[in-house]
Amino acid sequence: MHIHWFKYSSPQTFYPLAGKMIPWFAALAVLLTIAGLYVSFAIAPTDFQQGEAYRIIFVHVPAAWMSMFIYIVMAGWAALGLGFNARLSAMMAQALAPTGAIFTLLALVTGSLWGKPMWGAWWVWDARLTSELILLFLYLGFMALQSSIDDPRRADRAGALLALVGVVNVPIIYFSVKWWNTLHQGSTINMGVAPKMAMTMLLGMLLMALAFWMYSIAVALMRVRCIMLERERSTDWVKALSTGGQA
Amino acid sequence: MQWASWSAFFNMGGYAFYVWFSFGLTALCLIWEVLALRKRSQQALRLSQLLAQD
Amino acid sequence: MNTRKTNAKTNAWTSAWLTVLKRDLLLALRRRSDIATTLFFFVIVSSLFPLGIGPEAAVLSSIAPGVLWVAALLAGMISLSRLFAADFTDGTLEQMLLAPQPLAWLVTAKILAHWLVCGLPVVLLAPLIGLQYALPNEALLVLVYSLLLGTPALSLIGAIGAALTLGVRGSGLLVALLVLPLYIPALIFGAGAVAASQHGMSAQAHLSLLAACSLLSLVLAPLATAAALRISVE
Amino acid sequence: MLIAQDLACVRGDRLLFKRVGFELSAGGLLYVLGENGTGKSSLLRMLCGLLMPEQGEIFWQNKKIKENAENYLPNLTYIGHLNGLKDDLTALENLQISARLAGNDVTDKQTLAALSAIGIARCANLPARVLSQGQKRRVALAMLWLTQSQLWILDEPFAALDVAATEVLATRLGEHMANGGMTIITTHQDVAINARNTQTLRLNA
Repeated sequence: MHIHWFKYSSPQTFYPLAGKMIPWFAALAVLLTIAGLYVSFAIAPTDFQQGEAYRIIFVHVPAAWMSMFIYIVMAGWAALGLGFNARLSAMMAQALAPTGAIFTLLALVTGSLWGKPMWGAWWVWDARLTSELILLFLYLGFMALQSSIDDPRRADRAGALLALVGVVNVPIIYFSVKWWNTLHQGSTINMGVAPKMAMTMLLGMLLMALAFWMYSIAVALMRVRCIMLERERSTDWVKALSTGGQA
Repeated sequence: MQWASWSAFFNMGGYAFYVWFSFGLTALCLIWEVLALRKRSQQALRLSQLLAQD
Repeated sequence: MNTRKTNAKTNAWTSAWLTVLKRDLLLALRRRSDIATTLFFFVIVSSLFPLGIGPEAAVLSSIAPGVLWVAALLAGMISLSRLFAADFTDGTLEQMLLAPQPLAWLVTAKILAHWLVCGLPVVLLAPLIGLQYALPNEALLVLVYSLLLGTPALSLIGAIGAALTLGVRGSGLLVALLVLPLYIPALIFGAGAVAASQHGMSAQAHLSLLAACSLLSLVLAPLATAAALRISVE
Repeated sequence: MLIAQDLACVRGDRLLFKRVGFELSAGGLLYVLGENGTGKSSLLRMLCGLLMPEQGEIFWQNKKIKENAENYLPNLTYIGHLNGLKDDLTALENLQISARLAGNDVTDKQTLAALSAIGIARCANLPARVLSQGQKRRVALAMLWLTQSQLWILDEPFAALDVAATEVLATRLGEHMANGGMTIITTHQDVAINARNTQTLRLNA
């Protein structure tokens, strides 16, 4: 068990393994997206309050879920990397960050596109949007720190520590923003999630979230392969791979 | 089916811009990410190929 | 026998901690201009707002809690880069790492010194600036309380950022990017306390939450800072 | 006894050394030799626990140093290529603070004695800012007259020292080893140091 883990945690063995896994996750992502879009547009009924605009939640809510989920997973990899000095874990954390940041950005933009027809304003300081914005800052901080440290080992470990500090802070930040929000706004409009939401709506969001999840795994594996190639540039296995692959 | 016609579908009850912009932007970002990564890995391979020839 | 051993250990811990604290305070005393810079920054930032917004007392007093807290937060942040940078380049940081006492323990002395030099003066000066913003007396008092309870959290959390960006290019800007999002809870509770007292409500809940933030950072931040320093010194 | 087993060091994407190991017992002196950039300083920092080895373990009294820092660090004095002096503090203050941090509660008198042992008592009350490179180095090295630790790890201690100071330092190192101490040293100078057993470790690029 122990030996197995370390075998696959070496870049040289993980690189081809990840290569084999990517198509499967990509295919799953495509299938789930098709199913999710079908449910979102063809089956889910029109919302009697919000009309068709509510359909934005089928991207907004899954994107927001993924943005938070990816941060937690990233911190998990970071903790593993710090605890066991495992290079692969740190690379996984690094590979997840841009995807998480993209989902955060999408959650923000789609949230604001949803808010314009509903609230009449592109941006409302509602607790969820504000927390997403802060989450985006956390992602950007992580990426900026990693990219400004030249030594890969230090970059890995510093980034990992920052991710852990961030993940401890996320609930505190979320709570404080919520507190601030209830103090300053009498009533907040609850985004999309009506009290008795139709099952089909929930199904649509779940399918889209699963699709995003599979997509994230596929993309993170692609990125971790890139990181391996760039870091291990001067090793024999990458050189062999690059010349063999082109021939 | 929810929609009377294709044009009703595209019209999205008058919210076409908001709905299609959201979905379109999401699709665009995700596809761009995949393409950018593919390019990055090709570049990395090309560079190490150059290194290997030295 | 055993108690004597524990006693000796406690003494060694206290003496090393006091050494670090005294050294940093002595250094600050020999470079008084550094303290002045932070204070001056605080004063100038908070004086810019009335110039940008207009001198109307009602408007100024309604934005005062937020403005003063943000100014205090920025003043604390710009002084962060000095926290470990000099120790890193002259090698005294290595001495701290090799001291027999845990690094996290010694780090608290450094953070306390930093707070005494950069945080406390801002806390003491804040009510004067508050007067310029037409804050009533009770609100001024709450402002001082909130800063007194909250600025230690800023120094503690800031230390993590300072340690992580040690010797990194562009560390001044980077530390802002890392640390400012983490400052948000302190800002919300701190400015909220002052605003609550302005509206005739009790600031108790805000102040308690602020104290909780500081206590939590007191427990966790030195450990994280110590870990970050070990990573950065490698 | 200090034992290093199978150490490897990676900086950036370069492997500096691997399979480095040695055993150092009481009274032993270890020279670490090698060209610039072969990882001498990295090895010393590794032995102090400042740098995590990519591979391998270091034992002090048969216990891993990273799990047993509480017992290891009081027995260690490290003087790296940085002197660890604050420009705004006087030589005396600097030395005293360094010694106290390392766990030696020294008096002014003891500190002054250490400074005069290495021949810079007259600089005691000058701020470190005005001292020359050689004088700063001597202030840092004066620590060796204050410490009681058994293991000394010194990175280029003789660099920037004049002949007289070099001789004084070499004598001090000899005394340390005669009292059962151990020293690990990197140096470019050819200095004779007395020790019960002397080993050499050569790092190659």
